[in-house]
Amino acid sequence: MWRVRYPWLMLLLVSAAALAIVACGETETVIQTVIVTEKGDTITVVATPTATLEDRAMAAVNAKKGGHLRVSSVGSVQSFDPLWTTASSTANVASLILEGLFAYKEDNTLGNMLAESWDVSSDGLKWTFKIRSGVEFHDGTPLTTDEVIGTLRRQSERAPVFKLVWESFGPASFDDFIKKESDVTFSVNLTSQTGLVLDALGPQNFTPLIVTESWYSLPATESAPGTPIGTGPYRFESWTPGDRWTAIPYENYSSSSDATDGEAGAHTAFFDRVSYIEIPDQATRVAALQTDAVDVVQEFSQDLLPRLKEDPNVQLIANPPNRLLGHFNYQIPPFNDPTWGRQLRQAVVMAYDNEKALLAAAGTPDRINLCGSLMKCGTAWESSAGMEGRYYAQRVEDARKIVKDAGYEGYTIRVMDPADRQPAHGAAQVTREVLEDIGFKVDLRVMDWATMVQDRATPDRWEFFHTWSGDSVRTGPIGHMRFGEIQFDAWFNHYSDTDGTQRRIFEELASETDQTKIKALMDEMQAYFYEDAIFLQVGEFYDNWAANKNINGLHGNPGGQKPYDKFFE
Amino acid sequence: MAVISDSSNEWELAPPFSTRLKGMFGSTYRAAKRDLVLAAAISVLLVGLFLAVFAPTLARTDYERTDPVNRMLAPNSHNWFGTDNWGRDVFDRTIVGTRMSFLVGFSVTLISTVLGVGIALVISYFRILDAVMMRFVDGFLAFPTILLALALISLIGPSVGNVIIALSVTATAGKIRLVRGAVLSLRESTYVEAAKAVGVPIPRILLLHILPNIVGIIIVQATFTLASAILAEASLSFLGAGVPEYVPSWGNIIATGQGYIQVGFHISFFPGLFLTTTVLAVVLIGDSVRDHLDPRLRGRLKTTAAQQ
Amino acid sequence: MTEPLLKVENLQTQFRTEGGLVKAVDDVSFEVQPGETFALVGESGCGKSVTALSIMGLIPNPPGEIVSGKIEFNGVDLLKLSGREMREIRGSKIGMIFQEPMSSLNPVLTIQSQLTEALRIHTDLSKNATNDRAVELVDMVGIADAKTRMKQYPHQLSGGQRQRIMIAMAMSCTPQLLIADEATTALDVTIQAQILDLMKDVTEQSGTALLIITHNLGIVARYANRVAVMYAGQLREVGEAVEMYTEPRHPYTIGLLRSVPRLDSEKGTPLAPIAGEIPDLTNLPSGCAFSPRCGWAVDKCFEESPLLEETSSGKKVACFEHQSVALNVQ
Amino acid sequence: MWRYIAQRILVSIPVIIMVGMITFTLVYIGPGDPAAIIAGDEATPEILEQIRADLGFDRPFPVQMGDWFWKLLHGDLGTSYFSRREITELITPRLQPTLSLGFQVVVLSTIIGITTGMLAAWKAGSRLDRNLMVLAVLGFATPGFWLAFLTIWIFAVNLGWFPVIGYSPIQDGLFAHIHSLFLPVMVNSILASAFISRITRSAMLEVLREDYIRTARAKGASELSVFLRHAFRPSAIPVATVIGASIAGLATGFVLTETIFAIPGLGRMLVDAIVRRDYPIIQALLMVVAIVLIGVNLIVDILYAYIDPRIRY
Repeated sequence: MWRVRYPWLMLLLVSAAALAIVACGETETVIQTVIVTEKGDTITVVATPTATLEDRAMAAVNAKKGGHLRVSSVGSVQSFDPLWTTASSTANVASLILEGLFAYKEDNTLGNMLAESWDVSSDGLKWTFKIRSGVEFHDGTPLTTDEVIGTLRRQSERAPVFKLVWESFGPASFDDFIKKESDVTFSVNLTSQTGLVLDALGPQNFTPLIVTESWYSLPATESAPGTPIGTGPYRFESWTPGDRWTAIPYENYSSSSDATDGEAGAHTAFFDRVSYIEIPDQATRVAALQTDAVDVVQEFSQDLLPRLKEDPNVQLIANPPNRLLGHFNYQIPPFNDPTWGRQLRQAVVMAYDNEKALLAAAGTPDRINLCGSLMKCGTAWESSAGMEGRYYAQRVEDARKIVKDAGYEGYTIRVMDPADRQPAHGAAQVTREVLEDIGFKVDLRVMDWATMVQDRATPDRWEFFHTWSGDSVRTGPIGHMRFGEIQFDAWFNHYSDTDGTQRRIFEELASETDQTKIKALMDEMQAYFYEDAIFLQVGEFYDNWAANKNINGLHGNPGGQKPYDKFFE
Repeated sequence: MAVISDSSNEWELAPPFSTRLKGMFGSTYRAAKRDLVLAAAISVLLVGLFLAVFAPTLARTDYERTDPVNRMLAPNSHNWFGTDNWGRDVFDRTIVGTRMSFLVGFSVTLISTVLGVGIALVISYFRILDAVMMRFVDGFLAFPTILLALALISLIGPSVGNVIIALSVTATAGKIRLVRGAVLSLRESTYVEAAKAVGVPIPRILLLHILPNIVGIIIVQATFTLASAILAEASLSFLGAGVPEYVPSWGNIIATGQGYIQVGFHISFFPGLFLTTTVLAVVLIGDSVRDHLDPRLRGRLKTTAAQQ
Repeated sequence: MTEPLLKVENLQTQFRTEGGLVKAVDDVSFEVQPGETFALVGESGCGKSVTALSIMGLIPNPPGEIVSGKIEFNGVDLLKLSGREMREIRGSKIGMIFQEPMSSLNPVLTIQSQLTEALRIHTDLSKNATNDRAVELVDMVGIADAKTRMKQYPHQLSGGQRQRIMIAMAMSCTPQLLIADEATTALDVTIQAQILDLMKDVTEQSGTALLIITHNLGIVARYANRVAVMYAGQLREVGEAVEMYTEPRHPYTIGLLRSVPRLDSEKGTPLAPIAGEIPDLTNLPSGCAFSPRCGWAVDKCFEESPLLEETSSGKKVACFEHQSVALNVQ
Repeated sequence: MWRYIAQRILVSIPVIIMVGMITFTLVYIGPGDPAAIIAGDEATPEILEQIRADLGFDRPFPVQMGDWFWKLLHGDLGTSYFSRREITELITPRLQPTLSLGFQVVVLSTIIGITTGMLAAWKAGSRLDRNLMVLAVLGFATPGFWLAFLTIWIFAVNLGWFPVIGYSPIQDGLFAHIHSLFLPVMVNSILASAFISRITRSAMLEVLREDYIRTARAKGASELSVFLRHAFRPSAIPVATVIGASIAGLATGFVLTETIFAIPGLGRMLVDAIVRRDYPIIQALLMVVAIVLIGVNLIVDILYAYIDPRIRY
């Protein structure tokens, strides 16, 4: 793990960690991070909700309760413990059953969930939080600060923002850091000031979602057995491994008195029952929607869009663009080669057929965008720095020469190919061709997504893989960049900033307030990104979800649809 | 008593292997001339063999490379079977896929036959070895072929060679059990006793007297193995446990099309048709070889005719 | 002589095989009188079993077919009966015993169920009555402990016992004619006699005519009233059983007789098997089918087939040379 | 009879042990460090060592195998690498779909197979016989997964008569249950019955050539009685054998059809486990399937005795 030297660098690290979540996102995690940096630059890319807050509130008042919502989930449920894994199939649990202290509001600021209010001491070192009283877990246990503190203790090693705040601004002992004040109040005690306290307790990777003793007493590295018990609007009902799991409204749910706002505030469980159904085959998923076997389908072959558009019973939800990426393994040859590593990575980038890969990933030309900028295309930060001759250059011959000169001709590259996730699967096919064209041998290792997530953590199992990230809502230039995975050995590819350029630019960015200079630094960062060929930027693609037309309240959101507050019309 | 000239041929030594083999092919050939279905089946197999050898040179497109611009085309004058989800020509992939089916099918058949017959012949003369080996055989045969093959491949990794190995394991076990049974019953037969009595060495008895007499069973069984190995290879590829997806194999192509059943029926349909036709041809040939070669059956037909 | 019980006239039964058309029974005629024992003799493959099956209407079609002729039973032509009418006769009016006692009983059915089957089909007896009758029958054929046998299966009985059961089965409805097709061939010599005696006894008791089909002239001599000798699908000689021994008129009959060891022959007299083999029925020699093996054959024999003619003594012979044969044998 | 059954059971025991040894050895020598898989993302060498010691992976092979057998005897199939749950707990909810599918297919394919096989034998050589046998050969040669594909395309995608996917448990109503399984049941039944039909026909024809059939006819038994009373039971032995064998075939068929029709049964569980290299589940399922099939063979053996008194005594 990383070492923290400078306080301001922490902000970068926070964003990096947060981005690690989002970047490995691929909807694996549903958490959106908003970091209000000191500079306060905010560029917010918000998925447009289909209706205003008021509209939705009105609709909710008129909503009919009931019905069985069936969601086709992506991937198989491995564990119900979102404190242990970030898999999207598990994250669904969080959205229904478990609740945290804070959640995001529509404006991407934090709103109260289980926390009711807080005070900061005048020196800014003691933060006292009051939790909502009258909340009970689904097993009848009343919520007290014991559960909150227990959960925070379990997550203290894994939740990155929390860990960062504790390590850099808090005392050495957890018990000195988090103190129980009463059954409904607890305090966070700092040794120096930071504005990140709420973020530390809020949504992040391995969000502290408050659980009962049977779960929080487990080590963080151990998946909790059994079924989840939380404080959310729905409670767990049943699970058929490999098939589905089901939740039903919790009769004693104590809703926040705050107005519903984004994921924060009051929630209502309108559906009588919510099921997450595993359908591994994408054609079957769509057929299931059309034959009314499920109500919501995520991730399906976009070839079926025309068919779905004709279907009067289906609504399509357009997602904000996804960014398709490819990652090199920096721990084993050839891409970690001290002399040739950078050139070999460059070779892959310069030879790559980005258009073909995007098409293979997304289907048709109208759904792709050849965007080589690290900053979101179409924003003020978009840049073409360093792209010349590198992005979508298709310089196969030049690349082949590099591979040959490096002595890696015929070297086998293991490309992980998650066949159940179309974007990565499609890109992997094209990658095989490109890698073979430039002189490598390719071992296309077909697996399912769950296995790939497992394997990428084991450095000796792969040389290359693709992911994509749904662009979620982030603020600030750093938050806007996709540098989570390249930061200081923090992510699965274990990129290391060999000559310190990365670090230098980050340091400068963290202290710079001038927009023009920031832009220049960003360009420099991107130029360096292409120079070092840190990862393969393939481009942007769009996809859709499809749902039963009579579900009210769905809107484009790569983080996942929360089944509360939505209802059948 | 009156003389019953019902000569028992048990005392006759078996005719030479080559004569029997010639007889078999001869009678199959004659049968094919009479039997349109058999002739058609043999032609299908020959066309398949031709494609297996030459299809990669006949293919007009680069069937392993994606071409996303031309994705999901319906069958047309250029792409006779249409294109798949990554724009690869389904016709080319299908004819090249023949290679995988035939390679695996014939390899498994050959390996399991040679190994199975060899092991069975050897163990039938070593009681302890036999006891040990047969427990293994029983053990392997307790698993359904494809399940065991799937498990094996998940352990040793998917590749053509591993598919062949995985499928050969159970096929060989089956062969050993079959051939051993036949050898043991033949060993008791009078002509083998006679050969033993005159001091013919055991390997010679096995090769000259026993082997030629089980050749019929072996050949019939081999056609069955061929058919099931082709099916098994397709099933494994379909489940993703065969060759990588970009290498054409009928099972692979069908699996690809499965994901596009609403809009790409053509992708799975044609390779499935090829697969079914091939297996059908092999089964028909096997049936007809059995009818023409199985001495037991032939004997029975004769005796019933004679009785009547 | 009274009206014959069974009158076979010009029966022709053929089989279509891959090798060609087989005339298994070719223009055969004979009569069986009520209560008499009639033997049909010949080597295997001569068509005697086919004759029996033709009478029973059990020729498998295809490949077999009765091409022409008449089989009159009690004056009714069996060949003109429907399947149902024929079934009513089988097992009730005509019983049949087969060669292989080992395989002629159904291995998976109890003795009782097999024994009572004919009774159930052909009579209106109650279940108990048929069961009692079955016990009686088993007693009659001389198997001890009849009651326990009822629940047993064929494999628990010896070959002789099984053949007794077969007789009991065939006799269960007291048929007018019992056909015994090589009924003792597969049995031990000692048991053969017992079974034959039994058949003779039970048929005599009920006045049933017995048609014995055998290749064994010894049986014929002892049990039959009249004999017909068959060769290659045709009758060669028909006559009283005793005459057949004392005055054989066909070279084939003589050959058969000479190849049988006889207790009354002098010691040291060699057996004289018939030279040659049974001809291929699909490819019969022209002329008399026996001519290639016949010591008496003259040129005519190789060109024309002789017909069955009545001789002066009242027996029938199919041989151009029967008179010279007769002289020679005397 | 009991002696015979006891003897058959005794004979199966070494086979089960053999099966266990094969299964265990396969996974033991297979690649992948189970400790590394269990440790997951944050494995340090110390943690790995700890896990190995905790789970006993550092003990010698025979000890580990003995331990595995011992646990197996106590109904402990181990723990999934993937979900970290007891495999017995994972298997239980998967049983109903597979067993129901299996039951329906066995019943249906037996009825179809025996009926058509007997019809073909009854009318041997006729046009009906030839047509039935052509169908049977076709059924034998058609890959199940392709047939499944065709039936989905026709009956689910185009006609919409049956659901494309989904499994409706029996608790939700018997009709919905049967309706949801209709296509997979049909596909598997057609394939299995082709095999049964072929064998029934040839076994019947074989038996019809037997002498005792002639005896039955000589007694005046009607053709129907000859067929049903005299010929069927003796020919039931090869038919029982082939039904037993087709159940082994179903194990394979279910792996494919459960995957295609998204039925949450044991077959799909196996495919998922294989994709995820979840060796304990593969191991457990192989073992379960082999034991079930050995059990099926045992039942077939006992059926033999019921069918044929010669075996009984």
